[in-house]
Amino acid sequence: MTLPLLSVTLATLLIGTVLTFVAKEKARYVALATSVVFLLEVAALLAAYTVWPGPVNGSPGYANLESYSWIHLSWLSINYTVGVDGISLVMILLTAFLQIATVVYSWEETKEPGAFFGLLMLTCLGCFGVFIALDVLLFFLFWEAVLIPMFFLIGFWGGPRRRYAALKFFVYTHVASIVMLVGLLALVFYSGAKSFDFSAIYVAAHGLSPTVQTFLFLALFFGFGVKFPIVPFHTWLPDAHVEAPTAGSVLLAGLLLKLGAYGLIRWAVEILPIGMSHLTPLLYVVAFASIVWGSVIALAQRDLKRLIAYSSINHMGIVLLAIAVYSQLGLLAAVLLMFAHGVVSALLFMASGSVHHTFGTRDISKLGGITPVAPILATMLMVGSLASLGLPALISFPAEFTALLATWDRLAYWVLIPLVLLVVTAAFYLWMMQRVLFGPQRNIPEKAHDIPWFETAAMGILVALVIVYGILPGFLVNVIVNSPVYGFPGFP
Amino acid sequence: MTDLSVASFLFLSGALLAIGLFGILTRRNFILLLIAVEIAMNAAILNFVYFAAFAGTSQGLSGQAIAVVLVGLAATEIAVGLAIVLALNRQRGSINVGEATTLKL
Amino acid sequence: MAVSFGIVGLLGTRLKKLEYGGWIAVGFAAAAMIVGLLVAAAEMLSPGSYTDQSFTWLHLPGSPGTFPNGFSLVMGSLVDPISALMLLVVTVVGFLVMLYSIGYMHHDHGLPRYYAELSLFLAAMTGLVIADNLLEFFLFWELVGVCSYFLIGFYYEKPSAASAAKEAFLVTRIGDVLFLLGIFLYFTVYATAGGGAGWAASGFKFVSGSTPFLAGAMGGNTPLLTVAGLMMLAGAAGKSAQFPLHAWLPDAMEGPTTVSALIHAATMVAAGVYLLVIASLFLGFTPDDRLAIVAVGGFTTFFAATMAVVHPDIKRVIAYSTISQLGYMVLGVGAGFAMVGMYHLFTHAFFKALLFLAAGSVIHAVGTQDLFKMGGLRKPMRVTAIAFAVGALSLSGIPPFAGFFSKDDVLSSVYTAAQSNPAYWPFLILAYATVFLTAYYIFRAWFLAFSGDKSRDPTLPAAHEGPWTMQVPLYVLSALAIVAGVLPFTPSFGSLFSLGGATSVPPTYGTTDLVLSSVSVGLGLGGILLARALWGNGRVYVLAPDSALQPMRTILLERYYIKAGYDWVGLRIVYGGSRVADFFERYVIDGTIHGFERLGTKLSNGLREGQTGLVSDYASYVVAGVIGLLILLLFVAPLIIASLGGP
Amino acid sequence: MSVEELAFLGLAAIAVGTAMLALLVRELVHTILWVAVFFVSLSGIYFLLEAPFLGVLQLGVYAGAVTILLLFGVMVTRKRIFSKEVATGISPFPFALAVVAMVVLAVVAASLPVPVTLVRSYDVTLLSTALFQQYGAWLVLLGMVMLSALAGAIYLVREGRE
Amino acid sequence: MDTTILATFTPELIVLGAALLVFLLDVLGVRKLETFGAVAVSATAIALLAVVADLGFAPLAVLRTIPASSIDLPLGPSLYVVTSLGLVFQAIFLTSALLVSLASLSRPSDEKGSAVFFGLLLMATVGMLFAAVASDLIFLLLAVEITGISTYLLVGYTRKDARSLEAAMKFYIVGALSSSLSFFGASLLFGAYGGTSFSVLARGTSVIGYPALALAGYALLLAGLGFKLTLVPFHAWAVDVYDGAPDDVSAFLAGGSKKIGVFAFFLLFTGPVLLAPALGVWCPAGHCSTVTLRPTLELALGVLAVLTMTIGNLLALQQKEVKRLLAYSSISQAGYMLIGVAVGTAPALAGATLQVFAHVFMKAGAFLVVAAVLGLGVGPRVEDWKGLARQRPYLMLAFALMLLSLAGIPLTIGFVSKFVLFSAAVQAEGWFVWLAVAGLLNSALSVFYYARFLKTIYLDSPPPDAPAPPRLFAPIGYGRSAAIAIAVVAIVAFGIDPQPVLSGMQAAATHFVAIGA
Repeated sequence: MTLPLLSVTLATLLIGTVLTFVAKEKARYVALATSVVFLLEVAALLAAYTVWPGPVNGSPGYANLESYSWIHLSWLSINYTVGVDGISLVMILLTAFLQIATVVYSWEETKEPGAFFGLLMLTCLGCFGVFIALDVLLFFLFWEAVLIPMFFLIGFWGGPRRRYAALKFFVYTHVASIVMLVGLLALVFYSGAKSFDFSAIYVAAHGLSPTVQTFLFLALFFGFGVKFPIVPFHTWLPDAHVEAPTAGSVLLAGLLLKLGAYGLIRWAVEILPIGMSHLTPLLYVVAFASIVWGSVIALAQRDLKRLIAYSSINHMGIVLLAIAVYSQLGLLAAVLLMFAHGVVSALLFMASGSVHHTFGTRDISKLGGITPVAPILATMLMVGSLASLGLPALISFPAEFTALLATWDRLAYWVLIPLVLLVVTAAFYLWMMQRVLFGPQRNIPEKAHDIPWFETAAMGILVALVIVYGILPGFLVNVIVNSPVYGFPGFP
Repeated sequence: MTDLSVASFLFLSGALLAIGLFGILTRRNFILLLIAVEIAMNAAILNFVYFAAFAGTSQGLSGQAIAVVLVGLAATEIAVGLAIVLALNRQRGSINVGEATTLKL
Repeated sequence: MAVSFGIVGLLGTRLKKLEYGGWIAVGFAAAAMIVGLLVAAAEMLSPGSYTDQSFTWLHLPGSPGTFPNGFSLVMGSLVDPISALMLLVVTVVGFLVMLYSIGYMHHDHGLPRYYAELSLFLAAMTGLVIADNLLEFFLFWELVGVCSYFLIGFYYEKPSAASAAKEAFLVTRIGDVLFLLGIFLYFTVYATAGGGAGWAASGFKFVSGSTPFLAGAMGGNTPLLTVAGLMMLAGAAGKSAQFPLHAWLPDAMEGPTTVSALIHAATMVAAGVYLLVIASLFLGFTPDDRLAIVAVGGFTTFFAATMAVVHPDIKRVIAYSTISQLGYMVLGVGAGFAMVGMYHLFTHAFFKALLFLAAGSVIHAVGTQDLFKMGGLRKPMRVTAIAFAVGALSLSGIPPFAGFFSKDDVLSSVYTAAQSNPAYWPFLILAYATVFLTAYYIFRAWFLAFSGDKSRDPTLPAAHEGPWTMQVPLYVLSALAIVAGVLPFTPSFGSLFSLGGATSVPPTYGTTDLVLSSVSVGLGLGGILLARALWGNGRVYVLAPDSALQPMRTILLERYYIKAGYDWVGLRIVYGGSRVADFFERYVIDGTIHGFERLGTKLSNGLREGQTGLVSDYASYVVAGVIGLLILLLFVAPLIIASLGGP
Repeated sequence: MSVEELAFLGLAAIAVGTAMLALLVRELVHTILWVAVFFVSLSGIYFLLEAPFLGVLQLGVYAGAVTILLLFGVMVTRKRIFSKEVATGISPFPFALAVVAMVVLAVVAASLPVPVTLVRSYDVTLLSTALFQQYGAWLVLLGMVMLSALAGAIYLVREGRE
Repeated sequence: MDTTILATFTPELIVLGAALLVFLLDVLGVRKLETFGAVAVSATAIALLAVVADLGFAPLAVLRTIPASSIDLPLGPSLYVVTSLGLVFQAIFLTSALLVSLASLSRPSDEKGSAVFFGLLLMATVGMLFAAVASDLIFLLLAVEITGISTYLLVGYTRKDARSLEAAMKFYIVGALSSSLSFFGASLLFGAYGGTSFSVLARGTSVIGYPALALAGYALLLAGLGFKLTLVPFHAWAVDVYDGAPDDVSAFLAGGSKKIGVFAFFLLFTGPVLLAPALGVWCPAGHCSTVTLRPTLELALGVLAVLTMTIGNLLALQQKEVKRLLAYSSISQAGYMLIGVAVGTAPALAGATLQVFAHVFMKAGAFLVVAAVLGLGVGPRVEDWKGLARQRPYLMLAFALMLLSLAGIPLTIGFVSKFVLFSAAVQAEGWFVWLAVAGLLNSALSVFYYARFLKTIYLDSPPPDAPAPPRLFAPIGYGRSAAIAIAVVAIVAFGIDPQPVLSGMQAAATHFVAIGA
């Protein structure tokens, strides 16, 4: 590995972010250029990623590994360690796509464009960092770094109750990060690793007693779970989504929720499988609760964004379920679904954002028959909804199918819960489409017209992803399963 | 000089400290507060003196030395206190601490 | 193959918003039909073979765990006699409907969308037919569902259409979900069993080489397999509108008539039966399953027919008849003769498409669907009247029309099955009763529409025949509705019905048991005669308002209140429950959070009250702290530490 | 009961009594008189403990200087020297607390049952040697305290003329 | 006196000399603030360099006055001892003094009493420096008293300002009460051990052989010194004093002088006392148990830490005035530092030291910004700061960084210090993990009000009819700008790479703990 590709990419994003902040009115060009370069770099990463290097000294090896000492004391050693495996690569790919899409979507943002695009970039930078960090402190640093730009995005560019939402978001997720941090610290010190390096912790954690593992896993689960979000710690999500500007919602739903799932897989499941096995019933209960609650509440929503937000809770519940069953198939499904949900929810939030500023409201009960006025927008919303309800040949289907199959494999008839809720999910999406897209036209403003080119382009990117990866999920699967965790000894 | 027990002195100094605290808590006149602080301080000095007498060997000397230093310190504190009293009196025409409560909550 | 045609068709129509956009779609459909015919012909030449081509869609390497041989999902095409047969039906009917649409739809707006969706619909159906594994089958199955959703909701500005589309999707979705569960159940049984390395490694394949994939493992009779079979039935019931998931189909008439024709004849509803056939051939049903299938089919047959008896809407009558006829097909499969079901599907496809297209002609001409407003259309619309009559005769099972052969076959197969299991008898009786009803209601419709001298509603426009594009399909389909019944008698075509040994077709097509055939024909003729007696020659039989039959009529018109019941459950239970949950969310969960927030505020303000500004108070906190510390260090701490086991 | 004990008890009683009186009487001038008596009684106890230097120091610094200082303070801040302390509302909390403090300290003191007897005393020479050599640093620090106090206090009480 | 002693006290002497010089110049009739300021800045800077040199910073080896061989010696009868941790604290104290005097250069140059201001500031610093080398309880308390007396007067130095005087009065009364408590406690310890030197205390052999005396003594010392450190419930003065004091003095109080309490706690409760043996048998209410000092004190420290953090944060939650908000936050920060004391291991001490170090920049910096903003005519309430970021983007960026650092957001020194501190608590295992949890939850709680403040500054817009502050766009002065800039650079630079300071503190803390043993 001659070129430190990950650091170079990180540097690209960092420089791009700074330039974006400085560029003021020209920020969007800088942001777009950075995003494109980022995507190319990710492509290079993917191209270079053929096989993971194999276990190193009993710890899972990761590709593109870079490690430099950062803080080194006798009792703790913190490094700048980055590396990727298939799971993180897929998430990075998602980051790159969503970054481009959000930048394009926000093309004509006029309120403080420099800051706006800069914060968008910063969020993506943080997410990228989370996905490549293989050191507790580095991980936590990026994790928190996502928080602040999102806080400002919601708080400054958001809807009428933005301040409340921003605070709620910040505090909720911050409390969760803190519990997570305690868990990670305890993991480091109880395992005797002393090093904050992932591999060192991974190796050392084998020596932990099951009880300790269980408690640690519990702490981590709560910490990551709030980001997921799991019922009943989910109420920050609808508020944050509803009040955030569209680009913010997109990143929130598309990337931030994935951070929780990714963190759980990387820092809890991989390291503490025994602790997890002791808590599996809890995970199941929480997952089922999220699935049921998300769907059922979504049915009662009248705000388009709220509806999508609750459906996110439902989908992330399925992700949790797939992780909880702890099998190759489940983990594959979880990651696939994370990617799928990232793309689909981004598409849906963009569409609902466009609905809002084209028709002046997001209230489903006030909208009606927008299809003839804005056929492109209607198509986008329709594709998003259909993908979200798990239609085959669209991206969610392979993920949901494998997730359900994995659940069946482990839990047998309990799979009926997510299955039944699939119907409910279909119900609220269909109901929404019927009200919003079809039927007689209601409350259509005089000057309403179809969405501008950049919104079309942004959503077009996502629709393309939805369809292409829906038809050919094999590419993603090959990358995902090419990860150390799938080769762990004894992994079912 | 052999019949006095440490407990009796402790009783005395404890009582004096308590009286000092009582004064600080319940009096409102700044000068009374100063006096209350002095009483408490004297309780500490008394402790050093008699513990020095009980301690034996060269350690005891330090106790008396401390007492000497503390007497000086207490006097200095009174002086500073009086300076504040005077400034306060000039400012407000009152040295009642109960009336100086503009900074609160 | 045909999939790609469909997709290209989709693109083509999207590109050109001109009149001839439709023609592009028709062209592709024609191409698909030709390919379908070629495939079928090829299959006839080398009967009973499997041609399987597939590529891996998604693959997990093996590991010592649940899937020692790895886990794969594949996509591929399997051409075997049944799929060839089905392909034939789908592409031919599809092409004809597409052609018909050119004339029928020419005045509608949104035509590009229409042709695109129709093409996709056909493509999805074709894909479903040639799928070589259960997952791919499911994939296209869903796609068929969503296309039907779009097409039923084609007139999306009509709230009823949008609502019907939603309903269709939702109800079939329930079936789909159960179907998915069925897949999982079968997966449990076959994951590592069967040919190759088991289903997990080879991706739900139907066949392995030249034999059915699960041939070795099939034939079990465990509760698990029974449940799995029932789930297949549930899936099929959703798509094929069998009781109790039938409610969506009559409402699906909100779509254009052409769409109805396609859905009812060749695509969507056929998919359900096709699933049952596939399942019965490749997965195997247990005896209990078969009884359940027969029960559902038999009951639905009769149940749907009763509703058709009173309905005033021409399309709804045909729609109920579809449900009823699908019941026959299901009956056939359930009786253990999968190919009999296919046979009826085959013939039904033609005469039902014919009926719909003919009805479409009528609607096109008079602009209403209310039978009681029509009348006397026989004269201005001779072709249509004849075509409708051919379809009706075929439906009624009158020889020599196609329906006679296949329906007779169904009846005799159930009869055969009943010999060994008396539990089949009630359903056989229901099936026979339905023959009578069928003939009655379809001819009631014919007489109402075509007999008499003139329209009962004078405001209707003067009727006329449609353009040639509408007539040609009628001719072709009429011909097929007549000859389709005997086609399987020809050796080459018949080979499509003889799937390598697992044929399960009674030796002759409806000709063995003369008694059974006579009864059914007799019942059919009786029905026709009753219809003529009541409605013939422009007469209208009106039920007296105080008639004892009036409540029954209401029940039938209200479809036994089943839809109302569903709506009630959906609105009151599900939606109501969700409102309650939402209330809980807002006021209990969020309320708790707000409560904490308020508590924090209260605490904060309360504590700040202590910051009185009075220095004596501050001193008193200090003293209180000292006292607390003294107590803690002198009395409490030693106790705590001692209780924790010393220092 | 020896003479020393009797003397101690008497002095202690005077000290406690005068301390309380000083804080409780209404007239500030009386307060200062009682405080002076209090200082003197403590000085007596120091003599009793054979710490004559401290006894003298106590007399000089406290009974002398500090008392004068306080009197001066009273004079400056009062228009009439003999004016009564205004009874201000005393909140029950500090009062209760003060009582509790007394009780707790009494309990603590009472729970020290071991009578340790007095061993020896020191003469002034030894003390001053120690004070200026071994513990000289304390005095240096005390000097700095006084420096600060001096500089600050002078500035604070100086009438601003500039 | 022999010169080695003088050499040992080089930094103290430099600062003391500067203070004397300032007073002398004042007496000589010099009235220019810049002169006094220059003396103060240069003296603290030079002293800082000397301390850093003594810590073994190679490039400054020439300035070294204390040989490495005489640092971190075992405890002896001497009244003072130079430890490397003490030197670190000296550096911290000097840094805060330097920042404040630098910023004070920008005070109005015709201000009265500038000599007293700088002189007392330097004297307070002298006290702090002495406290950092204490090896004797009385020495320590006297040094604290120097700082105390100086700061009481500093708070009241704007003698015409009623608020300032009121603050001084409160500060004085509670301070005098606390020092009498401290001395009473010290006297009890003296009685228990027969001496006040730390070596005597560390031996832990009681003369009277009775644990209650020592425990009571420590309880009183906790209270007396807890006052300095603004521990709850000895905190109430702090808010009023920080509020009423002149702005730069608030910065010094919060950023500098309270830290003396931290080091005093280090000395009393971690170093010497750390391994003090069992004190004897104590039978309250008939339950006899062997009393060991350290665990007993840990409990008290832990309780105080949790109380301080929680109540400090809760108090801040609804606070509407900027200075008081920062004051409350300062109280809660003291709680974090106390965690380090309670845990008492070398890593924990290092963490607490880093937290103290961080706090200088965060809190002193924040108060300096507040001083600058109030100087511009902006009101003292949080709501007066609405949308200020638009008018003063750079100043507010600095302020935001300080608040984020206080809240413990990554890439700031506040994050690193808390991270290390809590890591150390977790690393010590046992019930200290709960301290870490409490600390972390509190830092989450604190995010509430920091975030709200940031929101006000950045997201809110001022009411349209509000009059603009008179000098909104006026420059804030070079000295103040420089001080704020230093604070910001330190916050970010050490936030990104804390290794240099952290490893030094770690080594120092390790030595420190070893001395106690």
